[in-house]
Amino acid sequence: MKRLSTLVLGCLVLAAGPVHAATAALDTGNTAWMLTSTALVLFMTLPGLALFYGGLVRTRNVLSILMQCFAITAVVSLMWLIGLYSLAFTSGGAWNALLGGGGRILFSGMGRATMGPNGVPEVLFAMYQMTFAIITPALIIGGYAERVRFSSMLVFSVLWTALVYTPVCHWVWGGGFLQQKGLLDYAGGTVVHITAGVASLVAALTLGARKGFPRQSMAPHNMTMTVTGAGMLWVGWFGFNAGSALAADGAASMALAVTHISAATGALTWMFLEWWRFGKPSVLGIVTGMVAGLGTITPAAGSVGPGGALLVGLSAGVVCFLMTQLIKRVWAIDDSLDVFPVHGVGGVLGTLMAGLLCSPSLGVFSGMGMASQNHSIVEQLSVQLQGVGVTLAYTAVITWVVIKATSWLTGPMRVQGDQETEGLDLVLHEERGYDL
Amino acid sequence: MKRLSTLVLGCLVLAAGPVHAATAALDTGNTAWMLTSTALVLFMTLPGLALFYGGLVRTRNVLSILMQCFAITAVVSLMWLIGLYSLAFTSGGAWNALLGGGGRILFSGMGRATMGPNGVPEVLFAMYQMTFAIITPALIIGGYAERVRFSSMLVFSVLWTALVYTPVCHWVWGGGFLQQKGLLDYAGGTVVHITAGVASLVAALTLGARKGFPRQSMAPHNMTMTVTGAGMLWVGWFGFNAGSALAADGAASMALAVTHISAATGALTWMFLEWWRFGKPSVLGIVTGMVAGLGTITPAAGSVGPGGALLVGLSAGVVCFLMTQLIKRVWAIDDSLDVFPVHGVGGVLGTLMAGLLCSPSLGVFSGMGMASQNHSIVEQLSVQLQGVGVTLAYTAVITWVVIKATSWLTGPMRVQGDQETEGLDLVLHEERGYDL
Amino acid sequence: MKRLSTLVLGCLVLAAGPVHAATAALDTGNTAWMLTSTALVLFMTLPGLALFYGGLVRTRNVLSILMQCFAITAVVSLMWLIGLYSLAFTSGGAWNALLGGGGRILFSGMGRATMGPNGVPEVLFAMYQMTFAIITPALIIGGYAERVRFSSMLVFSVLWTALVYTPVCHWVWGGGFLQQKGLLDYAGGTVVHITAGVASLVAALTLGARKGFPRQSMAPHNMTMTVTGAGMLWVGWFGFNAGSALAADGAASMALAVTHISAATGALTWMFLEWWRFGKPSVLGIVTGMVAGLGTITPAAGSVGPGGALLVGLSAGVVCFLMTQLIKRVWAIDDSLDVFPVHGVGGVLGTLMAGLLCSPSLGVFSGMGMASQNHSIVEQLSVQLQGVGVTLAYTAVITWVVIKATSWLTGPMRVQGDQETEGLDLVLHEERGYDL
Amino acid sequence: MKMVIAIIKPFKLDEVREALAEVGVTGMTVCEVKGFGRQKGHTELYRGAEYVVDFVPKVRLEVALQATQVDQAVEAISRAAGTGKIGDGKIFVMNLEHVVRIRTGETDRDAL
Amino acid sequence: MKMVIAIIKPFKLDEVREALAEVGVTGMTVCEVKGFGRQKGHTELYRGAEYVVDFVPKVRLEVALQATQVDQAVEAISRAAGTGKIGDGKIFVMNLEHVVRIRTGETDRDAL
Amino acid sequence: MKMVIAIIKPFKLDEVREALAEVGVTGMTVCEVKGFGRQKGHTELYRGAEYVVDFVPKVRLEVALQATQVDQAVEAISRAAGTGKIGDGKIFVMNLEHVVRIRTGETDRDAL
Ligand SMILES: Nc1ncnc2c1ncn2[C@@H]1O[C@H](COP(=O)(O)OP(=O)(O)O)[C@@H](O)[C@H]1O
Ligand SMILES: Nc1ncnc2c1ncn2[C@@H]1O[C@H](COP(=O)(O)OP(=O)(O)O)[C@@H](O)[C@H]1O
Ligand SMILES: Nc1ncnc2c1ncn2[C@@H]1O[C@H](COP(=O)(O)OP(=O)(O)O)[C@@H](O)[C@H]1O
Repeated sequence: MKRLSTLVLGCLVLAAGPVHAATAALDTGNTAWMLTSTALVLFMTLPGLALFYGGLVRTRNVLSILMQCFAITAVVSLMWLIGLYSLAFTSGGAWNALLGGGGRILFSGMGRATMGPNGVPEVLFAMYQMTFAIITPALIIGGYAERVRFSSMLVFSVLWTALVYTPVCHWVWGGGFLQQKGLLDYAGGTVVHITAGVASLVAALTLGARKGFPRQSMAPHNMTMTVTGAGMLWVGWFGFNAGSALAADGAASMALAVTHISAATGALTWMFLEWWRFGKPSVLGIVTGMVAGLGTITPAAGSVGPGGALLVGLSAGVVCFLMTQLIKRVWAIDDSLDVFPVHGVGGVLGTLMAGLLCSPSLGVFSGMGMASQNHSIVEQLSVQLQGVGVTLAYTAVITWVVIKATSWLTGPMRVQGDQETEGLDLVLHEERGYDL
Repeated sequence: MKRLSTLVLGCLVLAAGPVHAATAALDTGNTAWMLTSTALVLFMTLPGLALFYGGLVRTRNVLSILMQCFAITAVVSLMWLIGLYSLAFTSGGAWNALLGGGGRILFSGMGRATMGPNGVPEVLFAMYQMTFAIITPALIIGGYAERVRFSSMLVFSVLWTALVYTPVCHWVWGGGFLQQKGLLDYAGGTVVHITAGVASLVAALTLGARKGFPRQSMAPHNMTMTVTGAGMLWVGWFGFNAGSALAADGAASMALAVTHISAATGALTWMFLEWWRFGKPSVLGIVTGMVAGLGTITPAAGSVGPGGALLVGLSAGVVCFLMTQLIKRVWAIDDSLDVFPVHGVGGVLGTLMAGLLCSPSLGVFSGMGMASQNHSIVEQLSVQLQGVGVTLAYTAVITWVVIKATSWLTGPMRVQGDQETEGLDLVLHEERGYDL
Repeated sequence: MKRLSTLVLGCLVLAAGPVHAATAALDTGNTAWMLTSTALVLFMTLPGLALFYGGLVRTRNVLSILMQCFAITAVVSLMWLIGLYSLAFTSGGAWNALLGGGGRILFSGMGRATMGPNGVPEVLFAMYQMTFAIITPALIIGGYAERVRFSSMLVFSVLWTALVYTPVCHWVWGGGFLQQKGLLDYAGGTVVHITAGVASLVAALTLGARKGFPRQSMAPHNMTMTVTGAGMLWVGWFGFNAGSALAADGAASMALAVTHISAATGALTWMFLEWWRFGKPSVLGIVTGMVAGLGTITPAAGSVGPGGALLVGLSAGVVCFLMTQLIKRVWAIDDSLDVFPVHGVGGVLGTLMAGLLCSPSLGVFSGMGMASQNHSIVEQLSVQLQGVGVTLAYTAVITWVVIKATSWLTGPMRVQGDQETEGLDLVLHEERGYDL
Repeated sequence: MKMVIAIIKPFKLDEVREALAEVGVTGMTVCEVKGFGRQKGHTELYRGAEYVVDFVPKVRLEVALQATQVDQAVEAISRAAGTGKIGDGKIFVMNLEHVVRIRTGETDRDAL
Repeated sequence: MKMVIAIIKPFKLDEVREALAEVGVTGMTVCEVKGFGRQKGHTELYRGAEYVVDFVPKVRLEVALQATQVDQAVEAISRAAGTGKIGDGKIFVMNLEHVVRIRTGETDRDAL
Repeated sequence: MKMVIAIIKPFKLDEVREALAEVGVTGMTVCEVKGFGRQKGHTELYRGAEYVVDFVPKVRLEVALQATQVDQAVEAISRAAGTGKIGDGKIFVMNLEHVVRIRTGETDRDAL
């Protein structure tokens, strides 16, 4: 519900909603915050996520992760410019429930003076959204880390962003059918986290586990790098969630507050669970809990209050902790960097909790109210469930198709056994991470 | 004197002062800058300070430092939400000179529309202040680094933040007796740096020196990490000091300028001193001088002009350099990462210099004027001295009590001898920093 | 053309141009963005560029690079305060075409209330410009890396910033003759990139190649550090280019968009060239292409549209790639970190393309229009050519003179052979980067 | 007793360890080294320039064992470490006069 | 002359060095290695999953000395490095035929 | 056959390698080590405090060769590694009983 605007051929039309009206006059304050938020969300991917993921793999694959993050950033940026922004955020006319139109191909018709929502130039709105389109396929890297061929990864990311991210984004934020139903997804529980989490799981299942998994320990080669990335993610997430207000106002401020609270609660929850269960609290545990808290609050950041954020963070810590164990240990699926249990499950959880904790009548856990179309919590929850269900199913199917298509286009997505043992850095990029 | 507002049950009342009046209307520009500043100050702790400190310890303890920074961030955030913000920044009624009240427990009564100072939503003001409450106990880590038990550290930080940070914060910024006297402490010379520095010294004395100190070299294991953190501190400090204007205006701009000038001067001063004294300028020296310059300008950032900032930076470099040597070499106190000589001494120095260099009649070294209640420099200086003295004494006593209480609750704060030799990372967290 | 203001003794006078008028009233939104941009550009140097360069050298010299970046930041900051800002940005009276005056020595006459352009306090404008003056000599480090004496480096940087950077800055942005002619250089194609690139080349030629060059491989010792720095540069560059609008408006937003597009295109271009030419795409390649794209768009960021940015990024990738090979392999010049082929050549290319792609009549590649004084593209291009030519020639000559002067003042700029083999970190700073 | 030193390709370490375990050798000490020999390192790219890296990362195994185990052990290492490609490495056998297990003070045979 | 090679726990290095100095040995060369033996590494946590790490960080000392010093040196190392717990390490003694000090060209006894 | 072990200053590695190549030795294995000896490490500054670092980074070369090559090799190493300053390092010669080239199974002389 945050982004109410469907952009029709360069002129902005409100699809629904009371919070942010499109205004013609520039608001320098809102624009300043959106410029900053765009920088912050890019910072989440480069170097944030790159370091977070890079530290978790083994030395011989660290550069492959960094390379994948950089290449995805570059290629998705161009695709967004060329057509995806237009497909996501303009009106698709008769097909608008499913996909946007071609009015903004190559950002055409957007000048310096073209205004988007809240007195923010539309080109800035488009760039801000670009950073979301970048980080989503970058998150998926975690599922196939340490064994994917670079060329296949590139083709996969291109297809996936076009065929999964862009339509879902339109459905939820660009005026599509989920937005019309009143789905509450402030900053991307469905659009970003569920899609990335599910895609990662499908990729992990299709490509198969890393050689030696799960017998052999594949410990992070550089936890200091991972923690550095984690800190950057926390900070950058303020741009992600508070930036989703598309304004520098009370909504942004509250989103920042609940984001931070959920991150802190998720971190502590995971830490204490690990401490209690395994006897020692680990750094990897606390930062994973933090990311779980952040991912889970994302769809709810505009709906819940500080009290609700405590509950969101707590649930994130508990549920994602259990799911990680279930998937890695019980089911022995090598979703290598735990994208599904953390982001996918967090996204589902957060989207559902948003529908519950938005209710303004929960005392200290009260939230900001339902989407205007939905009058009761039950109605809102059912919309949330639909949003989750549709996104899960669509992503699972299309991701599988995209993987098949990629294999057909580029040959097997996975490197050969020897190459995997030798490490992607040397084999694919002829470089080594460190020469200390 | 920067934050003039005492918040009484959700409605804002001016305690004193002309600069920032609380306004009902949202100012998106000020809000944009406060959103950014909040991100910047969080960035100072995570990953800034974590890296700065982490690089300085030996390899086997690097993760323990990062873990401590993360855990403090998470736990203090929740405490701030639950009650500390309320105790620090609302009116305590009859006890207001000493402590705030309970009106904002769990951020109750703060909605998106509740305004704080300068057209900035109050919830954002509360979050911005939270980042200060986070970094202060995180600074103390430096005093007991490489030998503290994690559980004790956690209990200590919780108690200390509640019993030392929160009251001092109320005294100086929340309408307490030091603010009423007109103490000039723009961004935390007393509240942050003196409290952290003194606590660190007390902790170092109580816990005792690291095994092998001072005979054995305990060189930084990764200076590149320390320098990375130092760079982040410098940048983040703009949010710390210029953000303390609580607005995007000339005061913020001037605070940014003097902050930068003092950092640069402190860095050069330390570098040249070391060069002259030991024959070679070191990277550790230049970044330590920079931090000294930043810590020292902090209380004075709203009071001095660019000329005054040169003097502040110069004194910071000279005095903190000498104090470091005095404490480490002469007195052989193992305040391991030099928190007292850099932050504590810098905080004292800066608070006093703020009282001097605020004078508008010093020619090129003129400042922004005394707090309105004080008419002469002598009066202002005496207020500054009282502020310093009270903070020093209170912190020293209560920190000692908190350490005793912690030992009583958790057992000895210090790990056993073997564990210290083996390193906290493996012993306490079952992880290793690097596996390159 | 971005900065139209010449500041005469504290009161702001427009030199030319329609875009930004100096206004008396504070604009908090613009100020918020300029505060942020100042932080972002400082972040580019510390730790951004420091890490980017630091990772590229051999282990034994990593600290020397970090030290140089820190020391340059500190010393240039003080020089800017003391006199260089005044010389660059105030009116020089009769000599104004060549150099500014002394009205702002020690930032005199600038209070919190003194306004600069667009409702931004002048002191903030001065600080923002300071960050540009810092990064320019820091870029030059790449030319003489791994062999320069620290003391000589310091003297060189001081002289060079005063004698090269400051005048060129005045010519282009401070009301000097190139600005009067209508040179389009939005954020520093001539002022920053050409000057740094040429100086680096001259330094590389004068000091001679590193021992063992080009026979011996001098591979980056820590590519993860370089990639981290590269990500920070990308993010920080938003402050560099979008900040150069000196406002949070449509111009800033568009500058951000074209900056990002050019970076992405440059990165992909270099990656595919390398892939096609050498069989494997490397991480070093993709980040170098990104920096080339960023450097090249810099002068054009206010002149070209999204379509134009694609062309700029593409040319940057191709031309800088070829030039790197030409200089390193064919001419065997040890411009160690490729400052000239990337920044120098990129600056020339971008300044010329700005003159072409500013044309509003190129269809999808249309730009923002010529500088007002120039009526045709041919005229504009001739101005751009003059700007490039003058900057190239002036920088080459004066840099050579500065190097000679430095050698005369400090003794040879280069360390002795043994010292070079042992590494600058131990020899000059008595420290080692890592002790893992 | 003998000291067997083997220089092998790093990614063969696990297989060699298992092969040695099969012939009854469970203790060993391993060190990361750089090898110079006929095998040249990979070609490194540096912004479009190519360099041949003349060292190759290798792993050095040090295994103390009884003289009677040597042939088996050498055989096991050879089998597990071999790829048939240049750079597979070398095995060196030296005489070992005396061994002490620090924990117990046991010596020679008992210490292995 | 003999070459004494000791594999010890890393945090015992300082004590061993001092113990050796007391019996008159001041030169040595030290290398970080990974040990495989009876002692298993710690259990690593990875997001709630546990793994046993099968190598243990050790330090390898190489000390050249005269044959007459061997017993004392072995004794000193044993004493200083011992904790009585599994994984304390091993000492190997090998024959050393010839030594040269590069700086002076001195050989054998004089070179030590 | 003999095993020649040399401890040298790190920045002399390239020169030593070339000197050995000249006398016909092309294979070797190299390891980064810490040396303790007469040469003390540099003085480290730590925020104004000074510490003497008591280890010095060295490089350890391991070269297997035929007995007849030993003198030449020792000579070559000495020449190339010498600076005449303290800490130039040492050369140790030990007996080598047996060598196997893993790739081919060749042994002894042929394996070198
Ligand atoms: N004479 C030698 N002394 C010590 N180590 C050697 C010697 N020759 C080769 N090595 C080691 O064995 C490794 C493999 O040798 P190389 O000549 O590359 O291939 P191959 O094992 O197939 O003959 C080298 O990298 C080096 O570590
Ligand atoms: N046969 C062997 N050859 C070489 N090194 C060995 C051998 N056995 C043990 N080691 C080394 O000694 C270390 C300690 O051995 P371990 O069996 O764990 O305990 P302990 O020393 O108490 O017997 C090992 O980690 C390994 O480095
Ligand atoms: N007895 C020894 N056993 C093993 N290595 C030694 C011994 N003595 C010296 N070394 C090695 O040789 C290096 C150089 O020795 P040192 O005494 O510093 O100078 P020099 O080689 O000039 O005598 C030492 O750093 C150490 O690595």
